[in-house]
Amino acid sequence: MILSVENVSLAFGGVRALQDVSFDVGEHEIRAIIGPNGAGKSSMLNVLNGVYHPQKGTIRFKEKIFKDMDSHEAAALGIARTFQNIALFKGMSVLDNIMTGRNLKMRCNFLQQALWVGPAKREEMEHRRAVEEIIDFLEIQHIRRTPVGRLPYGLQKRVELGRALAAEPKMLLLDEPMAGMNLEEKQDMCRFVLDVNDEFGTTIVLIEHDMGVVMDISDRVVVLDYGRKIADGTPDQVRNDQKVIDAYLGVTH
Amino acid sequence: MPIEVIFFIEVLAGGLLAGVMYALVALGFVLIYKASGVFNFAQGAMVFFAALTFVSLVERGWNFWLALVVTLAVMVVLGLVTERVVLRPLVNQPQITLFMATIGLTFVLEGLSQLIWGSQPHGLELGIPDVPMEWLSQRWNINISQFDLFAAFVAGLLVAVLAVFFQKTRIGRALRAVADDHQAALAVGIPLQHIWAIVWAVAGFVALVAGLMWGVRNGVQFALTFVALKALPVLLIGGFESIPGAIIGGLIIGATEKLAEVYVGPFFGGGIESWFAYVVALLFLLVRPEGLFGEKHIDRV
Amino acid sequence: MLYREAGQFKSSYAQDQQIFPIRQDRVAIALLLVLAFVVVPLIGNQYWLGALITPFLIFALAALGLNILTGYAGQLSLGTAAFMAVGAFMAYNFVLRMPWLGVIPSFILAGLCAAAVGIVFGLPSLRIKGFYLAVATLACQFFVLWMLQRVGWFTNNSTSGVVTAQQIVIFGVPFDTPARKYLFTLTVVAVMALLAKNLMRSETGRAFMAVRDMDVAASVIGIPMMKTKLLAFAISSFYCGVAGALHAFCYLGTVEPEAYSLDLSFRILFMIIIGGVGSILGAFLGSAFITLFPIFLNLVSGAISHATGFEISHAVISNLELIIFGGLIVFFLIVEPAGLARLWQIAKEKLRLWPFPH
Amino acid sequence: MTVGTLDTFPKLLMHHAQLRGARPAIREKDLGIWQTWTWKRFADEVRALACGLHADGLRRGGHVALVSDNRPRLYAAMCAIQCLGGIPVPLYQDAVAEEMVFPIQNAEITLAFAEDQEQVDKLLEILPRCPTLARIYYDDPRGLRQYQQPQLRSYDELLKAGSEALARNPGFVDAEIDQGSGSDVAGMFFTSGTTAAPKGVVHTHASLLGPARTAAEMERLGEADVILAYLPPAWIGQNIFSCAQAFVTGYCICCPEAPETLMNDMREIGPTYYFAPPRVLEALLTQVSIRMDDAAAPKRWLYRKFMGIANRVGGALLDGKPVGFLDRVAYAIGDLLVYGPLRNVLGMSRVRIGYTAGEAIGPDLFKFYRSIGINLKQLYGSTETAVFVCIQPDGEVRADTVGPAVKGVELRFSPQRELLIRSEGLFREYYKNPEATRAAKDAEGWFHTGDAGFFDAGGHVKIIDRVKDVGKLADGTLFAPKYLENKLKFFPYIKETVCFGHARDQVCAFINIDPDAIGNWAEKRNMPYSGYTDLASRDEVYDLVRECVERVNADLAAEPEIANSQIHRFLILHKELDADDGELTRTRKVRRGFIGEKYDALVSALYSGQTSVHVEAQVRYEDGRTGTFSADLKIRDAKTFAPGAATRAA
Repeated sequence: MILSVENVSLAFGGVRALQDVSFDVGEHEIRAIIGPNGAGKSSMLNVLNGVYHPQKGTIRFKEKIFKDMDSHEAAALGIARTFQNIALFKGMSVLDNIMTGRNLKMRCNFLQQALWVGPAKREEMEHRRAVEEIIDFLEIQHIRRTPVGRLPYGLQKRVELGRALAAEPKMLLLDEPMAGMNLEEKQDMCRFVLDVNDEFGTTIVLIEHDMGVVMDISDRVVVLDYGRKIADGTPDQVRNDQKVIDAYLGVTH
Repeated sequence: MPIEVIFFIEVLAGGLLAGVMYALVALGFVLIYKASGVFNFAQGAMVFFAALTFVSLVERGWNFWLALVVTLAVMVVLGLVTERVVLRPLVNQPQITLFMATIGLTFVLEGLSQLIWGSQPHGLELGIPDVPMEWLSQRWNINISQFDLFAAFVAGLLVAVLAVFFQKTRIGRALRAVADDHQAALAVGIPLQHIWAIVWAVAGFVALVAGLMWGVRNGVQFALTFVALKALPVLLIGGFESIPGAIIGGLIIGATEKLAEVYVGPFFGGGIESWFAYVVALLFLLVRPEGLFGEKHIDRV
Repeated sequence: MLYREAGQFKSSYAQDQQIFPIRQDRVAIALLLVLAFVVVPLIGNQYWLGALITPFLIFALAALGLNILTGYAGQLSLGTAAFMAVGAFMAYNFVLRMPWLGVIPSFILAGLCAAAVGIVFGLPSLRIKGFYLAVATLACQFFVLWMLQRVGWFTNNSTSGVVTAQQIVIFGVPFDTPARKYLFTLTVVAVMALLAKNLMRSETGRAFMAVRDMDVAASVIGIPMMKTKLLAFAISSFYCGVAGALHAFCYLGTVEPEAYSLDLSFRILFMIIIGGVGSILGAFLGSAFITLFPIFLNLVSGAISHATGFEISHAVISNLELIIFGGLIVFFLIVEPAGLARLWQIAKEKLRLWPFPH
Repeated sequence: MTVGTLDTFPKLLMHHAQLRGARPAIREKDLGIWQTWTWKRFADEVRALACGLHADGLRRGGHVALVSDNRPRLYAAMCAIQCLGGIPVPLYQDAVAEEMVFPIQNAEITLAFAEDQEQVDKLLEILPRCPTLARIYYDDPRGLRQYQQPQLRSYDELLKAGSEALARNPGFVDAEIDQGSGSDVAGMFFTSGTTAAPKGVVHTHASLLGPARTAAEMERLGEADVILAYLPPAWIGQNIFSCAQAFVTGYCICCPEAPETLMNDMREIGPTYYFAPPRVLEALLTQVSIRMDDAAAPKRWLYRKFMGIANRVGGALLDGKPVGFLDRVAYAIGDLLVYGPLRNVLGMSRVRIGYTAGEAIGPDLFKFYRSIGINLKQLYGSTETAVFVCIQPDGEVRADTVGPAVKGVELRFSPQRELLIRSEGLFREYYKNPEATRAAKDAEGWFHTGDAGFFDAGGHVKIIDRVKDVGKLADGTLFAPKYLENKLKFFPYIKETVCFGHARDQVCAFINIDPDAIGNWAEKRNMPYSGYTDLASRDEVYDLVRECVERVNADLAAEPEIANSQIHRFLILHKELDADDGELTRTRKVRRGFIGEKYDALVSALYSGQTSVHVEAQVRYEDGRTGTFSADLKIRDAKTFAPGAATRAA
């Protein structure tokens, strides 16, 4: 068990986003979190990644207990994420964006970098090579030097995945990676997500609306509704769970 | 009443009245920011331009009221031209770009005003003597200049008019809608360009009033543009979107500045009014980044 | 058109990421350096060197400093002149009070003092953003100038508040003639520009740009907000401090607070807006434009008055200068927010693709 | 080892590893930069690989299939196989699985090298029908982690096992190499063949290295030269230019990153020695004209003006012929402003020697490249002759010939004008196909090329067409379909065309439009279109193509002996001719007979005066779904000119 969330509750002012949610994620697993809009999926992700601090409950990540995490600490621990609406650095090229993902791993201080010759240059070259492997892996060699702002939606999503991978994360949080994509782009992204899990062994926590995708690629699924966990299990168990069907078909509570 | 207390009241009153003057200028900033989300750094230059135009016309023998109306017309035209040439092409640019554009505008206005009217300072006389009010000084021999009170009165009047204008009239409501979200306002059919033109014209009028008040106080000369720098701390405290905020902010800055000048200044060797207002504003900002009345910004991930 | 890139392949990452990957650019830069270091000092006369090129370099260095802060790290600052003033005065005091230090170490120490001031006035950037931050740097501008005038220690208690800068002597060699001052300035600016370029293309530069583009995302992927922003303020102020020292020692010859007024801060801000926000080259192009433009204006007005006999007074010219600068700011912000540097880049791109349009 | 005995690829490799060990042998654009293999590393990897293969049972005479893009590891594998006396059999990497069955069965292939998952899947698909296939080595492990098939083994494992074996017995490979001799079989290349089943052309070390060395000495190729290896490894030209000649002279082979980044890689490397079949040159010219159309007016004017000068004077200057001073100056300016940058953007600034062959090239297309200063020359050869039969030497370059015979090649024409050849480069035989071998190579050793042609005045060979395609119109005049098709293909709008006329009274043609060029042309006139088929059915497009056909007719009218083989009627095909549908060979050559039968209805409609013809066809959409497609194809007449009367069209 790489991660376990125990009775987490989160509220903004009066609004209770998450109520007493507990679930766990196994090592190298593809864990999906699904639920109708406003069920608290993104909030959950933001708790895991330290952007929001839950009022109640704890998070256990690799045997370390956290009341709450700050995002900087989460990144250092090896939790990387992508955002629902793309959060790339518009002023930089694809290569620079992905290299930023490796900032935590760079050791040289700014004086050495200013001097450039010597350790800083060597370090830059090593990290460049690691990033090139990711670029090769995501098949985006042809847009290496293009400013990110100019790329189509599908490619921007891939670059963001690249940036998250650059940090060599233990756990990767994907916030609706397939939103707004056509059939072909979805297939590509699924392939990449599976390859990441398969090639690098990264644990993946996935939020996604497209049931087809979720059922195909995830090992286990958590279903949230109005901030509460209403189902947890393999895709088949969840698909036939009556509570889930009600939640989605909108039976009144 | 002991001499120190009288002296303190005088200094406080002087400070408050100076604060009113700051508020007047700050009002121009708030107006434009409220309606177009643009922090118009050139408001100071507009104040100077308005004062200079008015004074030059009066010196050329124009009747007081005629000069006033013509200057107002000139300011309205200036507002329209600015909106058309500078702001419309930059409509959805980030705020920093618009801010820098207004700095550019400041320099254009400064150059223009001195080119047309020359750059020697002018005295300005509004027919109100800068002499202490008699009954006040007899009763408690506190001498507060008549003119300051008059200025305070004008400012109060202006604020009331603007408050009513914003809250009650149809255009006022449209202005507030535009301030919140340009696209949304456009969506419901508010003629954005039209509204901005009005806003800039009103801001021109406020600049004129401020220019007159400041002109009488310090004379109409180039230094007037730096009055904008004085308005900044006021806005920081009062918040950029609220008119009452601008007035109260002005009073706070005016009072603290004067008091500090008199009581604290000597320890630092005097002349601290140039930076003291900023320090006050900064302290305020660190506590409440969006100022007294401003809304809280929430950054969504 | 001028580029012949066929055959210039890269077989190592070091080659791929060098500052000038294309040979034609490397040749051009080499020629430029030779021209700057050898030809200009020989043929330059007192006026051209002293009043034009040296100030251009000094202001370029200051603009470079501001560009690091505003262009790369996205923190708006209106206090550049104050940091220059700190640099100038501290350099004067270090040379005055610790002559054994030598000029260059005292310039570096002066720069560090400016950096310290920069960090202090950079602290608000942790909580406030955008033009709110401009106010914090404005406070710095007024506070520093006030302090330099009030506290006697800085001006060694000189009555007039104006102090003559000492002569620069390095290893016994006096740098007194305009040519030598120019060479000294050029060396300092060239080295610091290289250091800045290296910094901006490595991890620090990327951290700055990440904070500029979307600081929320930057903090989530682990970039320390506090450290990055304060580092940007420190480095930027260091560059402005050294520029201030050079300004006093190699250009004005005197150290006086009035030389570092708010107006100078605005001029340097103009330089990076017109020159190109967020580019090393932009600082140089902007500085060249703002320094040379008034001279050009004088020449033009001189020619007009000569041709038409209509004498244009000096006041009118300075007003025209103001109007044109202001107008250009608005023009550039509308037409090309990334300034001359972006136009230069587009032209270069077109030349590389010549004769094809895309 | 004295130079004389360097008669096999492995011996040459070891020679280079000794002589110029540190120089680059192969570069490959990977992970953003050009990774370099020096000759020494190349040799070491080959030695280790050879040991590994030996351990896996490869013995002298064993055939090994290779299905991969141009990559250093492909060349290493081929040479390692040759070290053990094995025979590498490169196959087309873009061929479908079905097409690999025959070669593997025919050559009883036991071991195979597959580049990545795509090629491995193809081999696994046909595994049941190829019992001999015991081992498949894959290079790129991407996606193959879960594959459990016993035959699969990674290239890295093979290499590791090989280096361990090498450590145990260092002298083994060198001993094996010494056993090899010039007459051993060095490789087998399956001809795509425009006719029946493919034939395995068996080549020895001598027959590959001989012509390679002669041509290299003729063109003074040296170790400093550079070539870009981008053509399919299964094609003989690729093996001569990027393998044999590299082994003979020691120059550097550069492999591009991926087919899509070819233009960029070409520009980065700037090769000095370049080979391109006519269809590649056509595609390049189309790109140039499309991009120039988008340029701003002044740039377009400048381009047209200087290209006019280049057309007039460029070729002559390159051939060293006398040119007026004014023209020379104008050309020099043009070189600075247009031709130099054009060569630079195309990556051809450093090209010293450029060849084109494989099929006859349109004269205007050929002239274009020479006019902008690229030393493009024609040569003639085939798989069976290890390419070099005729080469145009510098200075004697002409648009419509293939040059004189190369030193050591005997040449004569049979009464039916068929070209017969005898040279050291002749292949040994068609593998397990004695009848075909006897048919191609007669008793005195003359090889029947199947191409028709004649000697022109200057002693150059002039190729007309394939013997079986050269026909006669009903009235006996010469009908050379390829000659007409090349003239039509010069226009950027026409991508491929098939002419019919043998034993008929008129010539008619099928036309395939070029989707990019026509698409761009349509967008300029903001004419919306949904795809190729929609574009192909438009009247405006028909008018555009008719204009092109009529300009070709005007050209033909000026040449008396083929004047009345002008094109009378044509139609635009509803789909692009595609190799996957068997209409083109793997090297994109038109399979005339097959097309004639498949679209017989259309041909008869052309000749029966109909103005349109209904067509039903199977169409495969992009994502694999197939559907039937039916439409009425319009047929148009084209204006023809009285022979000799029309002026020479520009």
